[in-house]
Amino acid sequence: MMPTEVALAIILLPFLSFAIISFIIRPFFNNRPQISGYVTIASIGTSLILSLWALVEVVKAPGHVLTMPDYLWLAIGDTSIHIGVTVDALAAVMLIVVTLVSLLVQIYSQGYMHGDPGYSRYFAFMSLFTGSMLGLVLADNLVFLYLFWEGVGLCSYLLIGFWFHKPEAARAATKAFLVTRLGDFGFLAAILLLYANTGTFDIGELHELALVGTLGGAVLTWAAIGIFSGAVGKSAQFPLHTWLPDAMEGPTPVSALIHAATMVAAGVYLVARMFPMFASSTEAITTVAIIGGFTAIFAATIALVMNDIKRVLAYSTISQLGYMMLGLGAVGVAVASGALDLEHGLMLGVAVGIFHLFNHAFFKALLFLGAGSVNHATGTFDMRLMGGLRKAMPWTYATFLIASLSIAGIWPLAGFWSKEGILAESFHSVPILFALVLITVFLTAFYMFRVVFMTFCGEYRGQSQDSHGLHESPMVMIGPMVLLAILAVVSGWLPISEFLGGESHSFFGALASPMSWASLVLAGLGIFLAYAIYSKKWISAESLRRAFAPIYTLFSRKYWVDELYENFFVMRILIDGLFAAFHRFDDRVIDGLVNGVAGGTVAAGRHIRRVQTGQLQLYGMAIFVGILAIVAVFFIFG
Amino acid sequence: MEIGITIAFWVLAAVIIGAALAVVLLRNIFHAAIFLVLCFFTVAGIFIILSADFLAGAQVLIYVGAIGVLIIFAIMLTRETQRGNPSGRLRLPALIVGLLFLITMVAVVVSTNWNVVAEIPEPTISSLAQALFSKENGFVLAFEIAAVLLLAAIIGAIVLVREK
Amino acid sequence: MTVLQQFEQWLLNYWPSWAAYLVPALIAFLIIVVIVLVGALLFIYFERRFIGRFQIRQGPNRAGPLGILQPVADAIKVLIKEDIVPIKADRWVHYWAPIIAFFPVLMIFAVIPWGQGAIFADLNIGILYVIAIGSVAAIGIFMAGWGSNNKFSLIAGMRTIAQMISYEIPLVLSIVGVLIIAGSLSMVSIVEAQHVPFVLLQPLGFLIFFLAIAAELNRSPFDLLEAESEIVSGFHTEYSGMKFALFYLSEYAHAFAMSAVAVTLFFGGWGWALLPGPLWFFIKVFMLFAIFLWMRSTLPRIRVDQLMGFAWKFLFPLALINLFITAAEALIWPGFPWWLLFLNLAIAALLIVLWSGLFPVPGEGVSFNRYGRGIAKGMALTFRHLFRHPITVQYPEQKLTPAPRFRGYQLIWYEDQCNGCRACVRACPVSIIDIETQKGEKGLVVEKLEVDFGRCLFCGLCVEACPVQALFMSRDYEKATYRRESLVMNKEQFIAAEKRRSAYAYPDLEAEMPPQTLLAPPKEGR
Amino acid sequence: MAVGLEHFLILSAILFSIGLYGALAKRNAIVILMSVELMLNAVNISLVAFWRYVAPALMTGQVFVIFVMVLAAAEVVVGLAIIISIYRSRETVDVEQIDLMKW
Repeated sequence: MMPTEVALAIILLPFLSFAIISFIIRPFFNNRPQISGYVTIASIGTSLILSLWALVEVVKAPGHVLTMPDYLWLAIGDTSIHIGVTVDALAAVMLIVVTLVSLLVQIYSQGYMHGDPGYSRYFAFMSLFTGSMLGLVLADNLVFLYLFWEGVGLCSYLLIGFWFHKPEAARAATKAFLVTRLGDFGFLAAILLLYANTGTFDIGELHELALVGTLGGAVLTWAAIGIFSGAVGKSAQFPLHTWLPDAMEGPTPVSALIHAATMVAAGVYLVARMFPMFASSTEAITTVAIIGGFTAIFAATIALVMNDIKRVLAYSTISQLGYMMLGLGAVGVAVASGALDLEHGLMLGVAVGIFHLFNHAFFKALLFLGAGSVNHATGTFDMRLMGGLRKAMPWTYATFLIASLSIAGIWPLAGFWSKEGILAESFHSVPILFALVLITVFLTAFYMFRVVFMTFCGEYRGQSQDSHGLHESPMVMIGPMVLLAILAVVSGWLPISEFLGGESHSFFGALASPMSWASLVLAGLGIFLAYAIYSKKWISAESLRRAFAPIYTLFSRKYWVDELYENFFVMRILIDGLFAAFHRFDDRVIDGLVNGVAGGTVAAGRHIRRVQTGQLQLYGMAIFVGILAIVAVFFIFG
Repeated sequence: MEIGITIAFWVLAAVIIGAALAVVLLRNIFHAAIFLVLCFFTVAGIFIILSADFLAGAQVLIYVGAIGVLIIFAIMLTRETQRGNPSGRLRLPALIVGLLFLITMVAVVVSTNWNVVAEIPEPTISSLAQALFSKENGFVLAFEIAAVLLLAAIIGAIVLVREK
Repeated sequence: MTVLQQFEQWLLNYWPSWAAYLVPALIAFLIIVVIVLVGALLFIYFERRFIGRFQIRQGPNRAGPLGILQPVADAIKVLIKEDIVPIKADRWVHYWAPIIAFFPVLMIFAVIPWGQGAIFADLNIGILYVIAIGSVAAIGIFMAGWGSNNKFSLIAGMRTIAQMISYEIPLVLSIVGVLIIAGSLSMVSIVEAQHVPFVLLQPLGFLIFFLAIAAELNRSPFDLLEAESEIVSGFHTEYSGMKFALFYLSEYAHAFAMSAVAVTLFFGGWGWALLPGPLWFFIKVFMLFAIFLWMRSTLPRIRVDQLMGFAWKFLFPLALINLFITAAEALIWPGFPWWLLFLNLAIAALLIVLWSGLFPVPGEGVSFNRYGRGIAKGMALTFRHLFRHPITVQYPEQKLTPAPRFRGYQLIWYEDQCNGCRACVRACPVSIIDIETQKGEKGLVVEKLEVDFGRCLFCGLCVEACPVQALFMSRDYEKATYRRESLVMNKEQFIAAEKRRSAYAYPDLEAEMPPQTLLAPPKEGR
Repeated sequence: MAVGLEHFLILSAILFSIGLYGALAKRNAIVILMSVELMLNAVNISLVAFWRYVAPALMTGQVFVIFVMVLAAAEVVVGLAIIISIYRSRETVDVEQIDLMKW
């Protein structure tokens, strides 16, 4: 039986490495920064081993849950907050994903960040991020979870703004932080609301209360929506998605780890963790489904017209996260409407969502690392300046192609299995969203292969002399990419969904269902179209662009959402409206009050001074008037 | 005897009020001063009606004999007499305050019922001396302090007015 | 129970109460007014004659037997005179001043006990009443000074008030001395308490009281302010006629009142031996007044600042000391035995001698013997004058003969001697002689002679110029006429005139002239 | 009808008000002093009236009147001294011109 200390160790090791790097290496051994790299990789590696041990324990454990005693963290008055760790199937899977991807990214980063002045600072932040991600996954009560939730947000800020001397990076970091904070506000409100009503932060107790029904009705709905808003903020769903494309300013491994696999998935994990609550309130779960579905197609359309590889990948991530939310939402709707029995339905929903998250983590990380190595070679991310890299970078091309196929959802690869699961579930419960998502399958395939063909096929369109300057990335970068490629293929076959409680599917049986055939056809169509436009150039992209000019501008301007937020919300409402009002209020009322009092006293002084005329008789009269007043008072009041 | 007192009271009251008004209203200061003396004299008469004979004597001696003369001296020494006795800016408000005060006082006087003792007091001098100088409840200390006060006032006045 | 009250009780059972109360009061008031007026007139007459006697002269003896009607004559004279009121004067103040000056004096008499039970109102604050009323007079004087719109009378008024106020304090303190002994303020009880006249028990007190009264009344040594010798007669300069009479009367009435009070306080009031009470009272009052007259006729006037100095530096401290001594005696010998008078007399004498030492006359350093005895000798001298035969000449009846060669009023002309030579006409410097002659048988006959004595210089040149000794100066000196024309004498009047020749220009006539009594040099040894 | 306590009190009230008016309205300092004297006399009348009608046994009423008189005398002395010294330095006793105590 695994002792609790081990679980806590998984969390603390990365923190330990962070401490070592920032307190010892950075100040003293700054001339040899590689050490911080090795320390980080060592700590995360041990965490990976421990998580594997935990996975084995969970598989053996009855009901797949390891219950751990929790410690009292702090007690104020009658409220007491306990720190506890729950390792159940969901947590175990997430542990594996986080530690594995993080390890690979750290190895990759050694090559990518080589020679960067902030090298040890980079690794310090990376270990801090991994530690808080692990903490988030293992936390068993909301406050503890919220603590790491904020830690993760902080690290994303630090890493996006890693090259803080670049103004866009700094601005992107702040934007990311602020937008996620907006979501976190909802999440905090939800936690407090729950605590106010139930008096506990423990997730387990909350689930029982939700299922039993004591916690229900408006309170539950609002709490769920609050938690979902946190998820929307962190996983860049529709209203709060604008920060993710800008977050690409950070180093590419950061994007790979944080903005592809782990942090953005935290939102989906949160919804999965709180799934019983969501499932017991129909309004909340339908919101989740709708937001998920819409975001999927919305992001996909924008990805079509992006010219920067990382922007395309960013939008594709948003779209895939939309898929996961839709997966969870669809099953939740079914459970809420009673189509599925409660106990089985909960497990199924989590399985569907998390299985896609699991697969997506690997191939999306791979895609980002591929983009990173392309940038490493060409020095730019703009696809229009690339082309014909197939010959120069064969390994990168191969891994990139596998990942694209997997994300498009081609049969044997991982993408197909999890996406097919989501499609099946959404078909049953939310048919409208199913249609949207179906289109998205086609779009996903199209924009992924647009990227593949623009960067790797055709001639090199870059400025630097001729193609011979290009060279394959070093082994330390290619290694993790190959590993990820293998995982991208294999992860589909692993019995994750059964482990998580979903239904299993046979290897070849899947082909039997018409659903899978529809998605495969759509995917193939998408690939062929991309091949036609960008590789063979049978249809020139230009003519298409002119034909669908209005739609093209709509997509390329990202539905003017950024403008809407920046100009309208921030400038008009916040700055000109609210803050201006605050300014005016402060200026006129408060300053006015203070100055008014001063001015008033001075004026009063000036007037009262006139009473002192130096006329004795006036003073005498005042005395007698006073006496009269007193007597009058006595008379009146008896 | 009773009628005599009543008549005397009304006559004296009329004279007092007339004299007081004259003091306040007359243009010529000297006339005002004379009427003031007349007023003091009639107040002494009132004291007699109230059978406080020692006080009547004292009143005449102090007010008419000393204060009246002093005021007339002051009038002589300050050549303001040409400008007479103008009234200042506060004429109307002063009138109002005065009237209000009168009304209040009269109201108070009329409204409270005094427990009047009807007995006629016998000659006052011995009992007054008793009150002033007797050891137990006498005002000896107050009397001495009054003496010192007068001394201080006199010396002060002399110092103030002495030609340098 | 005063007589008045008995009368009132008696009347009560006949008339209604208010009448019974009012009528006696009126009657008593009238009596007092009569007494005061008669008293004042007597005082005036008495003063005129007595001062005369002190100055070895007759004093008024023309109006009525022994001049008794002289004050009446004065009164009538004053009443007849025109009552002048200065134009710019303050009419009301001018008019009311004498009345306010006189009234308090009259009111003092209300409390003076003329005899046993003969007192207008026996107030139990008698003496305080007197003092209070006394101080009211000051206001009247002020009004007089101010009302007459005359700078001098205003200043005189203020000085009089200053004097009266200064002397009021010693007056009051001396009275307090008496009160300590008497133990009551009521005049009647004071008189009854005087088993020994307080003047003996309180000699110093009396002296201070007397001097204070003298000053209060503006009399004798302290009457500088309206003395005859001053330029302006004090605050009643602008007064004439009736108002002046009132002032004059109030002055003497005040003297009468104050001496009456003095008698009550110090000389045991009414009654002593055989004579009836009130008679004694009057005798004592006159005696006291005589002392005033005595002081007036001997002592010179005191300057105002010395006057003030005397009051504040001499009388006031002495009065305080006297008060202190009396209080001490009251504590030691409450009964005030009669032999105390020797002790008090000794103390008084000692104090006066010592205290006067404090008053050095600038430069000489006074000592009591020089001034104290000086005053005493002066007083003794004037006392002796009383017993000397008055030297006044009863003028028109008893003429005085001028010097032998006296150039008298009327020229004496002998018609038979005169030869009409007109030598005198030419000699007269002012040519006042007019002679017209007619041819007669033996020479010129003076037909018309006119001499205008209105312009005559009495130089005597005409007499010297007359070759035939027809002209002589006369010994007469009073030839007043009512009209100027009568000053011109014609021939018939010269002839008819009585010829009482003077020895001017004729030395040989001197022998037959009667001895000179007008302005004659004093005979040795008078 | 017989003269009661109220009569005297009302008389003193009237006198006091007249004095008050004089003190407050008049411009000549001496007249102000006179008015103050009037007010003090009014107080004396009421004190004696109270003594006569309310507490003849206790002599405090009269003692108070004596002290008021003493005070009045002292006040007049000092008041006039001040007025005369002001007159000497400023040639005026007009209260409205004597207002150095102004702010």
